[in-house]
Amino acid sequence: MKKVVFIALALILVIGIMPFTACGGAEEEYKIGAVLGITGFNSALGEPEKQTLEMLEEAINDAGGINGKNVKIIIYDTETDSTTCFTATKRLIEQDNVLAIIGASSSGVTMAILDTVTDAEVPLVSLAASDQIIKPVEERYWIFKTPQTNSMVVARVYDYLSDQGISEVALITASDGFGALGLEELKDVASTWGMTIVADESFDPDDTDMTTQLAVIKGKNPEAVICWGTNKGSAVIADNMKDLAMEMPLVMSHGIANRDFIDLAGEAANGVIFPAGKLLVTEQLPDDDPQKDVLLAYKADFEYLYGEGNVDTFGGHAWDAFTLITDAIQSLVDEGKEVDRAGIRDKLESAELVGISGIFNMSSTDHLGLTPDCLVLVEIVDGEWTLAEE
Amino acid sequence: MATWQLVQYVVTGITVGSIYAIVGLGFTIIYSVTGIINFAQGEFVMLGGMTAFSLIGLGLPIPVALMLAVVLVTLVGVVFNLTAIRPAGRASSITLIIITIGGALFIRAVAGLYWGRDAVALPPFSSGASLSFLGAYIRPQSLWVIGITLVLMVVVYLLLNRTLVGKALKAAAINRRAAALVGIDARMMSLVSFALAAATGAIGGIVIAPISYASYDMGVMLGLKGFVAAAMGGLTGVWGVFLGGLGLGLAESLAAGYISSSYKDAIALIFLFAVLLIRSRRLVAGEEAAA
Amino acid sequence: MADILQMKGLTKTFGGVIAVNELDLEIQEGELTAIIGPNGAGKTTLFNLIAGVFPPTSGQIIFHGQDLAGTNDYQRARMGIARTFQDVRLFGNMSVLDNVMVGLHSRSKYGILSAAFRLPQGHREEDNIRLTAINTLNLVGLGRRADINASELTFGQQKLVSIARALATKPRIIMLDEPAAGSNVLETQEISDLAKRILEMEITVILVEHDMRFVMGTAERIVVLDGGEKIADGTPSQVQNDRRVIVAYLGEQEDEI
Amino acid sequence: MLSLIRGRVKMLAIAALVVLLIIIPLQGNAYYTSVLIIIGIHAIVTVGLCLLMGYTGQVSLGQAAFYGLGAYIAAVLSKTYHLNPWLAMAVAIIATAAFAFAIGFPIFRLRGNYLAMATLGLGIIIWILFRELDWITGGQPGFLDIPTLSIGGFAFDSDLSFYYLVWGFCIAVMFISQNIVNSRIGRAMRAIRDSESASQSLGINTIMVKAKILALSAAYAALAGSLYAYYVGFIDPPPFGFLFSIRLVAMAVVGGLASIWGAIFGAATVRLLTEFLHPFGDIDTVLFGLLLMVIIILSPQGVTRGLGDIWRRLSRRLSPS
Repeated sequence: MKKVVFIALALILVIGIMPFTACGGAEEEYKIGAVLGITGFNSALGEPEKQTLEMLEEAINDAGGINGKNVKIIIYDTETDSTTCFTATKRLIEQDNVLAIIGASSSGVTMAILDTVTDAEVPLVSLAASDQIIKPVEERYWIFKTPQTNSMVVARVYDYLSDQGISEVALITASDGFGALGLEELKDVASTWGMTIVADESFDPDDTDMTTQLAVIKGKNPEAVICWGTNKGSAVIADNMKDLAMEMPLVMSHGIANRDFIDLAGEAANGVIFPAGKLLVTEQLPDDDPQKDVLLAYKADFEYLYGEGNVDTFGGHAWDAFTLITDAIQSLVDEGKEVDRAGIRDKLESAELVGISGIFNMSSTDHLGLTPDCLVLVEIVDGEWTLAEE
Repeated sequence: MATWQLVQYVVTGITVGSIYAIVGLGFTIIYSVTGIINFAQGEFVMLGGMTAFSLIGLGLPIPVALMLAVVLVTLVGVVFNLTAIRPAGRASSITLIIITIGGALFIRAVAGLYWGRDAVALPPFSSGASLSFLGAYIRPQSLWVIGITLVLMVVVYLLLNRTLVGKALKAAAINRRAAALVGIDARMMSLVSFALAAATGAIGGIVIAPISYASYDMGVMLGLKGFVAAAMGGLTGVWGVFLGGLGLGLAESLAAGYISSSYKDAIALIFLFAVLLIRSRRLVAGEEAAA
Repeated sequence: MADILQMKGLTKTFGGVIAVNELDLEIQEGELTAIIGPNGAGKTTLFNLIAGVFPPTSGQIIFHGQDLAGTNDYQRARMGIARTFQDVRLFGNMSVLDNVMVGLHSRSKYGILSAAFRLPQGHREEDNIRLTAINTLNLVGLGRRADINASELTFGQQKLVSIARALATKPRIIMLDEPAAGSNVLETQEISDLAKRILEMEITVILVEHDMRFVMGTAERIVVLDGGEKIADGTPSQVQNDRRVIVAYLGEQEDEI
Repeated sequence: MLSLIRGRVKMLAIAALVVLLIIIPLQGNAYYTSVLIIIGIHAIVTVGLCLLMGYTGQVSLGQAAFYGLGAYIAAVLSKTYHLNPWLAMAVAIIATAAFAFAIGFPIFRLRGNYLAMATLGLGIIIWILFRELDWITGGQPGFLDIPTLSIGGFAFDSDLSFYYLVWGFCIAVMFISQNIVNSRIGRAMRAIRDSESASQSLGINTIMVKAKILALSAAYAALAGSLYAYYVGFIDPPPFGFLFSIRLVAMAVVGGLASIWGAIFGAATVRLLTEFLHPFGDIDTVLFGLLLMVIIILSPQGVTRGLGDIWRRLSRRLSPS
């Protein structure tokens, strides 16, 4: 009987703990929110994104902020769970009163907040790959993104393969959201390049062994294997292909564009080819590449803080998102306009930026603004990323 | 269907099955002595792999690091038993399930905070290319896995059936009060079973880390699979869990090879379901006898 | 009087062990029968067979002219076969009254929907259930302990509650498994009186008991089992002088020494 | 007489809770409102689990699957097949309950540890289906643009309106559950928990009762799942997986396994821990683990009961007699 009283009391307490927001009044700083998958399935993405944002926040404030006001980054972990991402986004919008939001790290989780930011009229710059996030653009008025889309990445892979005279490929994709979206695109556009998919296998990133799927593939005799997944599972695949003495080219996705993959797969990583932003091969770019200076600077800054060889393209997506938003604020300030959510959105839509993921030219019909040539093909040679010859 | 493929599926199935059997062995040891399903068993496996990696990183010679890792994880098992299992006394199976689930969450989250979220690899026990027979391939580490699993099974079997400690463990399992009368302390036996299960789990984690890497969250999936292996084996005998592990590994591998790799886990679980239901009468009788 | 229960060639084996062997036995309606025998004679197994906990290996049980084959324990309880357990098995986390009210489960029928929305049918039935349960509890003399937790009772009282609980199912026949075990002389006498009162309610009683004084003073008929077989059957005085019974009991004593 | 006063106190407390729930969202912060909506949704699932685990003594480690079934059935029917969302919700609840009822008969031949195993396996199998039947469910990338509920011309598309809808359902579910627990069925449930063989001997068809309660808990889960789908407008497999089943167990344990109203407290505690502690890393999971162990060892009746005990002891000491 007392129980109910206690529950009521406990609830009152709990509500009391919730700090009530101070609404109204001029904000002292420019607040930007971020929802990142720091734990859960996408932790390999969320961690460098978080590190990049924290680094940039400090840098911009050390340099005097924007218009004398500091920029404040508020980061919440989505646990790669759509429910948590949903409430975290509400919190950024309603309680923290942010001007814009960066995130989420992966497509599925981003989908869960599209309606929320649209209803609240807050600009969102997603760090996820899927095209669906920004299309159709009329409905995605408030949504932008910085990573290259799956269709660009897949196009790059098929371009490369058909240049090599390869037309029969086997697919092995992760059963998570990243792999599922890749698979969808790989199947949809295969015929455009005259590709025949001779095998279509999937793996659970937590599986201990994938030789069975690879044996199925081997039996179909493809000319190349395309693997779509992130570090752990992809490394097992590279390893297992060596075990089974499968000699055909192994092409992977941009999901392995970080140092951990090489550390895990070791020897087996050699020879793996994958499309990625230019960041991984910055030093090997020709000097006239317009992105080179930006890339060198980001790489140097990041590795100074977080260790040699740790820079990866996921952090780069966050760099682009942060810079796009702060540039938008800066130009609103420069033009003497009020800095608000709608203003930032309008500026984002006309943004031009030489970034990490590529050269952005946003427009009202393209909320990404990248062209496929922002991707290069990287081959792992002797445990190092090398710009692949095409 | 090419023969070499079938052989390859079977080889893979046996390798993976051995891994499941090692994980399942821990479930079986604890269950047969205490009647508890230890949902933290997968975390012992994870701790084995991660601790070994850290110790090697400290510069210890590899064999020393591996043994020390087993010892440390065994200690974790002992501490877990003393702090979480013993205070619960003779609680219902629901209570004990919840306690071990809580332990698993706790250990996993602390491991995530301490080691971070990246997967790490241990060096294989021996180098060299994979061996080929009948057109299929088997890598040296797989032979290590299968070999160590077999050795572990035999050792645990002998320990349980041929030594005084083993007899005491069995006696405590069969009848606590009678065992107490002849001077066997059931709480001590519970402690020993947790230590033993933690040790076998740690060995499992160390053996598989060169194949499938170690990460703070590997215990969830491995724990589930080991649990299924143990359940298929009937949760009592060493050889039951060995056969259960192999059965599960082969079922998964053959399902992935001949049916669909997307549904292989579902197929393996349906298999478990069938085993449970077919044997439900006997299982229920066993539970009642244990209760 | 008519037979309420007939067993024909009833056999139950567990693995290789024969617990009940080719047993033929008739229980007459309105009679108080005690089943005795040394440990392992098959008494509890017989109760479990009649109650339908498990099926016999072979043989038949006929209740009121109806073959019980294919029915299980809860169905037999609904047909009017009630029982208690040697180890009592009260619902320890429920009140004494609730324990007895559970006995009326199968004698009431309002369902989950009536319960969820407090429909009038449920109210009416619930009032009846409560009244009947209190009356039954009064019958065993524990009406004043209705509201306390069942696990707080003494062992003897728990036995009484378990009898009340079984009686609440409105049985035609009740099987009491060692009702006097663990009770003192006074309580044993109460249970003996209770058994006779149950008989007056036109409920047939079968009981298993080791306390010979209790059995001799209570039962009208005694059946002696040994090794799963019936070795004697008759009035208390007949059984007391039966050679095979004496041998069975003395033999057992020799084994124990 | 005493019980009459107790009843009054209880009614007053519930009334206070209801008033509180009505007032809370009026502070205007939509974030709190959205968190409370999620809490309400989770509380509905948790009550079902309490009925099953706490009152009937049957463990379920796959409850998230029923939650997911409700969400997916409602979403697919209302979006893909343009069924009225209310109707889709009703179908989702009935279909999920029917499925649970049917699966209850084979599954409840198992007990204790084996039952835990079977429900866990069942939950994962269903989860794999959410992931793999992508032409129906959208697979891993998710299922987008789920319509929302409306009555007449009024759409529940704001946080505030949805809040009242969810908590209306939640309170109704609490009352229904309380009534069931206090009924003939509730007695049978507790009897089964305490001794299954004795219950059978009294004429209770225990498997039938267990299957019915599983179906009821599945119906609650499906109701909550469909509310979730309509509220967020998007679903994907991760929130319906094994880890959420475990989290539901945590909610039930914190609130007290055998406590209907405690479910709200449990759901609130677990959700709020995540909301407020997760920004500091995985500390919330560390705490869940500790909470589960500590609560179940020290006070199996849950935190609310535990507090009640302390209160009773204190008041006994303070009173002059």
